[in-house]
Amino acid sequence: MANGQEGGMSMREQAIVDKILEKAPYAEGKVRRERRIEFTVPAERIRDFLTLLKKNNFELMLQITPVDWPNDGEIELIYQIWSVTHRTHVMVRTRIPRELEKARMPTVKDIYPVAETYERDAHDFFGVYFEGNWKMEMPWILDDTEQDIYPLRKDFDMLQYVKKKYKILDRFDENKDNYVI
Amino acid sequence: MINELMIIIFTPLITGVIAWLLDIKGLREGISILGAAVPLAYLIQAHQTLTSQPSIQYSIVISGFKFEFLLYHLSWIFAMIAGVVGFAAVLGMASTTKDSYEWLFALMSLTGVYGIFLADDLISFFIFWEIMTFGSFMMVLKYNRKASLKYFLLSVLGAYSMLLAIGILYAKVGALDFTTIQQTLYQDAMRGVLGTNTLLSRNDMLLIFGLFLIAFGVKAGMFPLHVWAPDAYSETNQSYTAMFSGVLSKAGVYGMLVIYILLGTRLMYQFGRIGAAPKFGYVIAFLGGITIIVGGLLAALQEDIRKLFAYSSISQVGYILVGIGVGSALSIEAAIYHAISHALFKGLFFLIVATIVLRTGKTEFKDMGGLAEKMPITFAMTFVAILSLAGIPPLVGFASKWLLFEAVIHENMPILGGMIFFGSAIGFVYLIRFTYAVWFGQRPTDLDDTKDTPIPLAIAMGILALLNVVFGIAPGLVATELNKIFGKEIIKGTIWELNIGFGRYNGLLITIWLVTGIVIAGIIYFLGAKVRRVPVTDTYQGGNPVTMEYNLTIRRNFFLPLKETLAFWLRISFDRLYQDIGRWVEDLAETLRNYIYNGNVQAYAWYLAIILLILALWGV
Amino acid sequence: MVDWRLFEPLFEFARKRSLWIVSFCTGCGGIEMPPLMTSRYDLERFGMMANPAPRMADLFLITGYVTPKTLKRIIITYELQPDPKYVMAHGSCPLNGGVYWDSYNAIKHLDKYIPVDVVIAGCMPRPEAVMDGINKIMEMIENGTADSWKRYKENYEWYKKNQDELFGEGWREREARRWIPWLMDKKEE
Amino acid sequence: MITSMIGIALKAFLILLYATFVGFMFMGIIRIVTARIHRRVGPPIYQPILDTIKLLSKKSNITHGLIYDFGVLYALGATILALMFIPLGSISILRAYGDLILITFLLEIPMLGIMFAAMSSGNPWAGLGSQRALLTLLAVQVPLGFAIVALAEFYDTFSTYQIVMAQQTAGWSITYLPLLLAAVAYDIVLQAMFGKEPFDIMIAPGEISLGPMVEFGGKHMGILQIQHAIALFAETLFFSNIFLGGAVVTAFASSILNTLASLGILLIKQLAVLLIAIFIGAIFPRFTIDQAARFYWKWPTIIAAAGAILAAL
Amino acid sequence: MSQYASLLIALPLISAFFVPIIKAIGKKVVMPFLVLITAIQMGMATWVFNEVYTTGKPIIIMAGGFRPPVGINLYIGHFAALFVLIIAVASFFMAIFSMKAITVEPKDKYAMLSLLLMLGATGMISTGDIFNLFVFMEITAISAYALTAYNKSGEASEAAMKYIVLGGIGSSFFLVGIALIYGSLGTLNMAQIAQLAGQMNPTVAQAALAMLVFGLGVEAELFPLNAWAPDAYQAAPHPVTAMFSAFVVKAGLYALARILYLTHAVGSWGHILRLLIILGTLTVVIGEFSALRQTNVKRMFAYSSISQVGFIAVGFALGTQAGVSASIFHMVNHAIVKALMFMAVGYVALELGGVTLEDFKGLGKVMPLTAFAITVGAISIIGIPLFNVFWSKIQLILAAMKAGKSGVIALILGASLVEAVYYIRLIHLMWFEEGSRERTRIKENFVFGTIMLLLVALIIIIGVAPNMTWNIVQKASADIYNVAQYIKNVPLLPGVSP
Repeated sequence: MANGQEGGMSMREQAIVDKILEKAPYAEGKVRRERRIEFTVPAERIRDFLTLLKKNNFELMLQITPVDWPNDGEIELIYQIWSVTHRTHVMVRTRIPRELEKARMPTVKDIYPVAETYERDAHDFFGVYFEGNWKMEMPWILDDTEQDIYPLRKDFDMLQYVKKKYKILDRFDENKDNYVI
Repeated sequence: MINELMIIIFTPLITGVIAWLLDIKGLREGISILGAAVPLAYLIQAHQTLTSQPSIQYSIVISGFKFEFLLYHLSWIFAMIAGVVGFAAVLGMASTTKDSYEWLFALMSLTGVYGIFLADDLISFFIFWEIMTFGSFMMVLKYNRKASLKYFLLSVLGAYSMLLAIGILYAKVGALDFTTIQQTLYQDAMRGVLGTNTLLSRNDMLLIFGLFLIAFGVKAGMFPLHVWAPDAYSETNQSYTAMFSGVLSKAGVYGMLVIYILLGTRLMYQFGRIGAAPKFGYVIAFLGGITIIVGGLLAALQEDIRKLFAYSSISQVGYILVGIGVGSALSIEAAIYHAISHALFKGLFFLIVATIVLRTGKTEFKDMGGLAEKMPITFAMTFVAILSLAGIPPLVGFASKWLLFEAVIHENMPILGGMIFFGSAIGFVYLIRFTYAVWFGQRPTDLDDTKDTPIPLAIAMGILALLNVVFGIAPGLVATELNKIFGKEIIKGTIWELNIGFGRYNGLLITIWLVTGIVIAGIIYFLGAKVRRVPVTDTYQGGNPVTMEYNLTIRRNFFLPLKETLAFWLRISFDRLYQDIGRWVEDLAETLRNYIYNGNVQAYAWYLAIILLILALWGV
Repeated sequence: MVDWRLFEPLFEFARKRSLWIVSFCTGCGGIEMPPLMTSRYDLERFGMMANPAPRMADLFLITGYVTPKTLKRIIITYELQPDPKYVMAHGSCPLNGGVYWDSYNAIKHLDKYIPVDVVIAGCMPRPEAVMDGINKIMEMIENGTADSWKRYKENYEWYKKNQDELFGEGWREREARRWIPWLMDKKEE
Repeated sequence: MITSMIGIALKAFLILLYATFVGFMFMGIIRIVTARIHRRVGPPIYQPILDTIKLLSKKSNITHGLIYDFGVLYALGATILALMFIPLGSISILRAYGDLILITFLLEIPMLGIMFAAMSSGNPWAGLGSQRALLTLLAVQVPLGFAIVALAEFYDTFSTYQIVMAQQTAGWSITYLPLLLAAVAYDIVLQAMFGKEPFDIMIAPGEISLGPMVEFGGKHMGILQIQHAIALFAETLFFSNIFLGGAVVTAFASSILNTLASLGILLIKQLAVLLIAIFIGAIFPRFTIDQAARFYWKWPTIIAAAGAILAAL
Repeated sequence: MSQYASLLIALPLISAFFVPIIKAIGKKVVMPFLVLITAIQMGMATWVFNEVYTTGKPIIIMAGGFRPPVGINLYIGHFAALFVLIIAVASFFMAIFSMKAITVEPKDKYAMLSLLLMLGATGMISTGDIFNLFVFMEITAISAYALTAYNKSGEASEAAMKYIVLGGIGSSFFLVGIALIYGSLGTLNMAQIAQLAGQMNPTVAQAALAMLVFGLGVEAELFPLNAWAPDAYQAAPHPVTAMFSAFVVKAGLYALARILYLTHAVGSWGHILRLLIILGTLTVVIGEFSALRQTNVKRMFAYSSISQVGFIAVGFALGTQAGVSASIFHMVNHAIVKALMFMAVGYVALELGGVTLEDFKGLGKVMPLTAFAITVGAISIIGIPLFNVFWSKIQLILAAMKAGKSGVIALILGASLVEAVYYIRLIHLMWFEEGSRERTRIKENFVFGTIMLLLVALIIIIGVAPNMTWNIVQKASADIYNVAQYIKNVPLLPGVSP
């Protein structure tokens, strides 16, 4: 359903995608919609791909969003990058194995300096360890007690943990509709 | 027939030599303290004789020169300053000296200072000036060669320029003792007024005044020549610095007064006046004003405790120079009064620094702190000294500063008045920086076992603190002495009050009302609920818990904003200028030697030929 | 020292009419403070003034959900305040965890850890509700029932037990030392 | 002798009471006027008194050591001392010794007491606040000095009382150009001495949580409130005496009426000075410390120096 | 009785010739023999000294009984008595010092030469006849050349060669000057020259005076002519350097002053003085500056000694009585201090094997006595009040200022500032800096120690109570200054005139 107006616009994104794919054969890219592109890159090639993006004036890194796929046993890291010149938003997807000792990624701190904080965030909540980021061990948001439980993983049983931590919450087992303060 | 003046002058030197030769730990301290006490006793005893006869006189002939010594009111006051602060410093040194040669040279410099104050002719003045310089230089030599060399060179430069001035005077006037020089120059001024040509031409007077200014400016630490003071004051046995900065800088001030006594009328006739002040005086005053500002600002930016007080001592001497420069009878009396109070509180401060360095072994601000609980006596003395130096009413610092302000502003000198006001605030500023870094705040763990002052130092500090308070509450005591110099009653008023017509200050009244004020505050304080003592770490840091590992006090680089505001001015430094001159002279010497004594005979033979040529041509 | 019972009514009136708020806005209630202070609702009419230092403040406003990290700071600030001190909790989060009832990171009952005088219900009460709360606390001061600080002092062990249960023993030193290895001057390059 | 002593003590107590009360009223006025500028109702005028009573009546207080308490006491004592020197119509006690330089120094000394106490509390913000207070003092000193020099040279005397008497005959001193410049400079200096908006970097609430005051609780803060009140009264009184002509009313028969009239006139002049400070304070944002120092060393110094030089001619 | 004074000249001459015979008796005996002779010489000199100073009249000795204008006469006035004593004492000390200091083998040659050196210097000072002056100057010069080369090292021979070349030129011009004077005045006797100096025609007088000054300038180390001095001082054996700086240079200076004041009636006298002042000041300034960056301490002391000599020359060239007495006082002090310093340096070189700054580092701990001696010497040279050189410096400066030479004095004071720098560096080096290699404390020789302490005591005594020395010096300067008195004292043959 590439209509004229939308087609015209997405033609520009398609040109950007083809330009980048030329230089990065290992990646697949497609245009999601106007001003939004998506690439899937194998985990070990992520640094070269990001340097490539940086050279093609994709200036800002917006976020590193880790998504937990317990069924596939993988964590998907989405590097969201914005280019001011092209006015387009790029999502670079990579998949890494889910287990704690295997979920390791090289840091991209030197390409996009802001990545340092996002990587610490990902590490705190999802347990993805980024080598080369010296602030990895530095305590960040979570308190000491929650340091190694990586709360935002899907397999983390939040309610059970809360009951253990704040002992007084025995009323959770009641049914919710006649809940009286 | 040893005249008492000789005893006063030479006992320190003799006891110093004995102490140096004996070199027995306990005995040499006793002898040296005796050596400092005897002249003080004689001076106090001389006070009675001075009430009856105008002055005590003594003369002796050595190798063709007739040396005269005279003790009259002005020299008595300065000698008393040297006596009291010297005695306190020697007491202090009893506990801080390690080897005996320091006693020899400290007492030698004390002899030099006594000699200067009692000398009545230029040659003995110069000789004792050299003895003082050499004594104090040897005290600094052991600790740091560069600092001592800089100090020695600048003061010897001063001494030699003084010698040149003495030479010119000797050539023109023919005599050397003060009285004849004063008379001849006075007649010379009268002759000039009547229109006939004078004995000394205009540029002669300029040269003599310039040379004397350099000589006394170096010793007093005036602005362009002050670079030696911070290094010299900090690189020596700290309790000796009490004497070094308290007394020896007064020799420079006494020298400025000598300029007034000897050349005063002649310079007045030669260069005339600006407003009320004589033109040559205004030069001294202006340089003094700049010294206040430069000394004060640099003192605030220092990281080393001794350097801070060295610069502060320079800026305080700047006050005295302004007082002398303005030249009216009242301002000279105010300057001398400030000289007394400066000697007292500066001596006290350096004794305090000596205790701190002795007990903690540290001199940098960044590794000191929170000593108020550990050294209560020293802190009490510091509190008195701070109130006195910053010029807080009940103490002597304020009395002399008040007198100085009134005298200078009364001669309607707006710029000088502004500079002095700026100085009073700077005194405030760097003192609190010192107290904050050393006494208050979090104590580094290794300072927990610091003991309080040793006994001799405590006594010395006690004497000076007591004098600070007594002269503060009863300024009249000093005022009566000062009036004797000019003969007439310039500072009127009772023992508790200074009354100079356009301003009155009553020390006792202020102390009473301050005490009542504090009592009222105390009543309100004790009405409130009981007070719970809290450790240093129990403090509000945005709710974050704090432990002793945190550095809770800003000791390092306390006045960073001030450094940024003054960044432009701090680039100019006279210290680097003198260093470059020294290096340039040495390179010149090196090239000179290589060219002249280059070692081959033909060149030397050529020299002979050239000399022969000159002999023949010049028609010798 | 002196027994001031005779002047107690005057002191109570003075405490009521000059409540200094320690400006410690946790959670989403902080945004309610400006309208209270400025011209529309103007708390200054009642002599209330925002004051940064806990040493001089009396009223301690907890204006939203409280995470364990913030609770540590709240406890320390609370203990810094001099004695007749009052605590007001805004919204349902300090009451029973509110919308974050099942979140691992929000405190469920604030008054298990520090005594609370007045709680204002509402998932962020409007300024009028806060004004009503303040009137309530003024009344309590007036008739002397605002004695949360006495309760804290008397059964301090109970509060301490709850705190240590949540944070573990000696949490203050641990919290202070947690960041030291990463401080700029402490880190050996 | 004893009766005169008691007379003086009574007079002193009365002055002190009057000064504290009017001082608190001034603080109340400051808060009300600033509130009205913000189109708010503002607290009742006696609010500072209530604050002080609440602070003094605190049930538990903390201290960081002897100097922490003594500094606060010293500050209040020095302010009371300063108050006694400034001529208050015709009833001030130490009027004869009211010397320009002495009073300027006494008005700066409370800051020394407060800083001693703040520093000994060991709080980093207190240290930072005192550093800024010191630099403000340093910056303020130059224009203040020139203004005092201008005054002393214009009236050729240092005693405040003689200046007030001279102004009775020759009219207010701000009518003469040199002293007008000095008055302008001194007024800018007052802004910093009151600790009002543009130059109150030393007690910046947000940045260093009230600077030196961070560790003062309960009765210490109460004493400092009293000190601030008396200081406000004293500084405005000093300004109105030396620049706005003070008030020596001899028109009425009985002395009590005279004193009341002169106090009234003085009150009006003090209020005028206070309102200027409040209006400037309410409008300006806060300077950083080196901006404040550079500002003080540039414009007010030039104005005051011009005044001093003109006065000296 | 006064005839025995001629023994002062005769004794060293005869004993010099006896030396080979003594060597034949036993090699070990030569050095003690030298010490004995110098001891006797010292005894005689002290006897002559108090003889002259008690009676107040100079001793005149007529060689061979002939009256002065015909025969040669020795005129031992106040100045000569004083300086003969200084020469004798100095050579006695140096003889003791050379007992241990001289290691190069032909010791008897050394003894003979040092005796000749002493003889020449005594002769120059006490002669009354300018040709005789030339003869004695030649004796001193030649023995000085030989002694400089005594160490047989390459450096010593090169220094000696320089000294010979320059000394030779100088003395030859001196001879030409004497010939000119003799040609025009017909007499060689100094007193007669003084009488007749007025009648010489100005140009000849000018030329003669120029030659004389030039010739003596080399010996008296004025600025450009003293190029040989630093190398000679450094290369000569240590006791010889001490003798050089103590009295050999002084003899040259005395001769220069004596001739200057004799011919003061000459028209162009003022020019000569101005030239001498310029040369003297240049000597001081260049001497000080070149010593600043020296690493060899002995050479540093040589430069400092040259500059002090320049200062004395300026004193003489002032032309006033005060100037002359001040410079003589300075000569006495300088002789004492320099003898002490060079002896100490020599002793350090002996013990530690070298005189570079490196060896002097931490000397205070290794040889405290010598270090103390050098420190006192250095401090007194800088001009610190309680020591002897200070008094003469003050006198010289005031005399110069009285004569209106403030510019010159400013330069000289600047130079002495520079001198203070390198002496203080040396003091600091000795006492407060640690030597690189660890050295144990050396047990110092007792005899040398006593000599050094004696000289140090002398320095401090003159420093503290200079009155006695000042009176002696005043009499000595009168002897040189008022020529009329000098002429009266010499019994001239009436009627004998060219």
